[in-house]
Amino acid sequence: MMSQTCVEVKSEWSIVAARQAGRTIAKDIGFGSVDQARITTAISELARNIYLYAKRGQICIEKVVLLNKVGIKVTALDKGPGIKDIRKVMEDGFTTSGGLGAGLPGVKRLMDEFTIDSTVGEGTTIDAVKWLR
Amino acid sequence: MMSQTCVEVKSEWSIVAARQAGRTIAKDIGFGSVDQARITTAISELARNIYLYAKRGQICIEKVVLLNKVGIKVTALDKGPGIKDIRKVMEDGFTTSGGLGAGLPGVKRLMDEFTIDSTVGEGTTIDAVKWLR
Amino acid sequence: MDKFDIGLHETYKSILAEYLVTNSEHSLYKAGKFSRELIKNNMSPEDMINLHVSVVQTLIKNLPKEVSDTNDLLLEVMVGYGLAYLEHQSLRDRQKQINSEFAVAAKMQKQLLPIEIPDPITLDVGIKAVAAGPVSGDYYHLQEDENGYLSIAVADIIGKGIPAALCMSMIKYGLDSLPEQRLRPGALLENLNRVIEQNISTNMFITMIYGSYDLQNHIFHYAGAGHEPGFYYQSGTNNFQDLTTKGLVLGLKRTARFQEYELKIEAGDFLVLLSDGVTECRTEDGFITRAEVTTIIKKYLHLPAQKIVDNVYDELEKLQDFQLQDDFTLMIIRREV
Amino acid sequence: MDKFDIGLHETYKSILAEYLVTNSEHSLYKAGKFSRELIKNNMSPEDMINLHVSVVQTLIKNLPKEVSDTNDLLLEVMVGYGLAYLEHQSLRDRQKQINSEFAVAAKMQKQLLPIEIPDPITLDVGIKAVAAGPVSGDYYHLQEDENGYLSIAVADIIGKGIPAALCMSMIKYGLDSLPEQRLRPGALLENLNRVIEQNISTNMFITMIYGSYDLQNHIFHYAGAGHEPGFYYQSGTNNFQDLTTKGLVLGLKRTARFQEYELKIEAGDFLVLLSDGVTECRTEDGFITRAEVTTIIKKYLHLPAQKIVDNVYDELEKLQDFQLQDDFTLMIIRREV
Ligand SMILES: [Mn+2]
Ligand SMILES: [Mn+2]
Ligand SMILES: [Mn+2]
Ligand SMILES: [Mn+2]
Repeated sequence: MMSQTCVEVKSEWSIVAARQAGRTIAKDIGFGSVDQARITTAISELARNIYLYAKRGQICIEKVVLLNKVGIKVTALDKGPGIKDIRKVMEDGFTTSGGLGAGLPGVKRLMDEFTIDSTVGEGTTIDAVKWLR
Repeated sequence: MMSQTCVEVKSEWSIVAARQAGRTIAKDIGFGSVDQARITTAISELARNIYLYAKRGQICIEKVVLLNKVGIKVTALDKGPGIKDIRKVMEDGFTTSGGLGAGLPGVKRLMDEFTIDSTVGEGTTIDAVKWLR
Repeated sequence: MDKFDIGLHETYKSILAEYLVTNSEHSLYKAGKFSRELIKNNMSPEDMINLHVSVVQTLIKNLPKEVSDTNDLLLEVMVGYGLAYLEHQSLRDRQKQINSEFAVAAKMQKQLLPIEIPDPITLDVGIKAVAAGPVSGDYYHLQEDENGYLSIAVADIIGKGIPAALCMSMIKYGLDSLPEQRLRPGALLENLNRVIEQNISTNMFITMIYGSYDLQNHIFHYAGAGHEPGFYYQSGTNNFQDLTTKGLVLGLKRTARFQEYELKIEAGDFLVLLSDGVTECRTEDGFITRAEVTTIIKKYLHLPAQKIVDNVYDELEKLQDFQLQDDFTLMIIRREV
Repeated sequence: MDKFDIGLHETYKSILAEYLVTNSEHSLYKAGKFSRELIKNNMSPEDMINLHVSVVQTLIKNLPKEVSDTNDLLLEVMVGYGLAYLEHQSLRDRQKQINSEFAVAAKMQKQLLPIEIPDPITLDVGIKAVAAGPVSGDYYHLQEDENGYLSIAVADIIGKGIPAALCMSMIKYGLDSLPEQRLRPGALLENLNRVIEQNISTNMFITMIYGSYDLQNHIFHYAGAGHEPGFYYQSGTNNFQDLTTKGLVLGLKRTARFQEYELKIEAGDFLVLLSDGVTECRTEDGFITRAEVTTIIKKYLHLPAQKIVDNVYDELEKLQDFQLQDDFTLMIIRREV
């Protein structure tokens, strides 16, 4: 029931695979089409970040149940260069204003919960959850 | 050819009449559907301003030709209370942030040219032009 | 189908149904009002698209499957706009926060300026100071002392905004901490220059005119630091004369020297001190010239000093289409008798 | 039909045509990338809707007239979103402008702080100061004089942002203009309080701890004005003791008095001075307590003072999810021998 689906990210093609996995699970959980599109966009950004900055990593997607709510959790893992100044990366408009796309602040906005753990030289782990309303 | 169509603004109904007149002339001049919608929205805002703040006034619409370009000119006239601090009214977001709608900064954005002349106690005249591209 | 407010769904459905029958401007007007309502409720554009799609599905029977497919793709595109829209809302909140900070800062700046304009019996003083942005980078000073001197200054920090505001408080504390040098305005600027040179970064400069008006003998002692020259108006000839000064801007060179001048003011004559925001205001047809400023002043010669500066401001504000390009400071000191 | 970039039209048409055939995630991915492209090119949402409508018309033969009608109405609604989008762009420009002003202001603030940390032979000094926002409302001071005293201060302006930054320069100029009162920190705070009370508005207050460390005898003379108490760490007992002080916040009452204290520092012991941004940092589970701060410090006792404060900051930053709620200033002064 609570099994995780993981997709190796190592090419642009695998971004699509991660999106597909996310959309399928989101639909199963019962998210509507707008939220499906939002979750997929968030996954796209996370996978793209891995592909661009860490070269390879993993996107894992699972259904989460907490008390009386149910949601989807997306985890992005990589052993890339890590993020030096997390405060700066998470600043509003830091990424979008450069036209680079939604970036991490965008993912945070698209989802309900967002945590990031990063060590320079060791890699980055990002967890993002969206609850079904 | 260069005749002006004027609509008395004195009720909510006359806002619709002003919009209709603007849309017809905009279409005649050759504006596409998006620009028609933008011009109509600008007229709507101007007429609404008159209706709300000056109670009555006039919206005039005409085709303008200048050298090798053609456009539409919207004039909003009233003998209302006038605007005390024009700098403040034209500030970005001064009106939209209150949720009151596009207001005058919105009209300025929707059109290409915008001039305002207002005397406290005497009334306000606004000219807005959009050129056909 | 996503859930959204049933009221919105019903409203949009009735507008759309009406429009399908009437194709009228009246329905489009309702659509415009509806749009305003949505934005007021912070409804994001992709939710709006979804609302539209769902209403279209209930209104049009046998909608071709292809049309629904195109809507799915449109939704995907609109999520990007939704993000921009969310960013817009948080920028707006941030902007509101900064605006309220600026409001407090502007109040603090006001406290650096004279609380009331001195009104010596023999003089008529008018001052108009308006910031181009939320905080000012112009500073002025007007203070009558117990020895019968009125000290007068206008300063302009090169640059605007927050850094200029930070600088401005330094000028005030700098002036406060310096001993009075009524008859030696050049020496005063030398000392102030040293304070500034020590405390601010190499790329912040200040222009200033500083003078001391001898209320007994009507002699104006002054010196300038790269500042926009003032004017001296002689009622006898009905002419303006430039108050040119020699001296570098403050903060540039620690050992700068400032030439001192003195000027006898006759009854009916007046001094005009200003910042370059008055003379360099940009209009559609280029820049205003100094001659244009004096021409405007001449139109109002018969009025009290405060009325003159107010009127000059009003005219120049309008010429600039109500968008000041630089902080504006204009001061008139007229000898009445 | 409105004109728009033919390239965009063709790109969108090919994505949509592909999607109609494949219904694939791959096409939706392309749509997402296309959306990013549009936003990069500042294409407004109503133009995007128009593009969609026009492509749908070329792709689907015999599109029902009703569907086109609904699109007209959608366009009307989207113009409202277009306005929000344009406002977003100008807010973003304004924000960029303000950010660059803040960057200059932050640099100016740095110049108010000690250029280098004093390093007396018998002491090991560490300082970590981080602003929560673009400019800081915390101030610190560290200065060794020729008489063998190290003067030390940490101040916190109540409030943040631009007004606090303006205040901060006043503390600096205030301290600069006061005569040194090495053994009378209370008197120094009294004088500073008067300067502040005169110059700032009634609703700006400053908390401060000021002390003078006698490098010869290792005695710390200090006084506080409503400031977060520091700590004294005794290596003998491995315990922290609060440096509580009596005294009102600065700027509240012109005649405020400040109690003076002295403390003998033994070899291996150290002083911790801080602002409430260190102890009042908010985490998911409530506020950090003072005991938690000393617990973290204890983990790093074996390290040099600078390493301790750096590590404490890193831990607390993480606990707060990288979002500082208040300016952070933490200083450790350890007697080595
Ligand atoms: Mn300036
Ligand atoms: Mn200027
Ligand atoms: Mn503070
Ligand atoms: Mn604080």
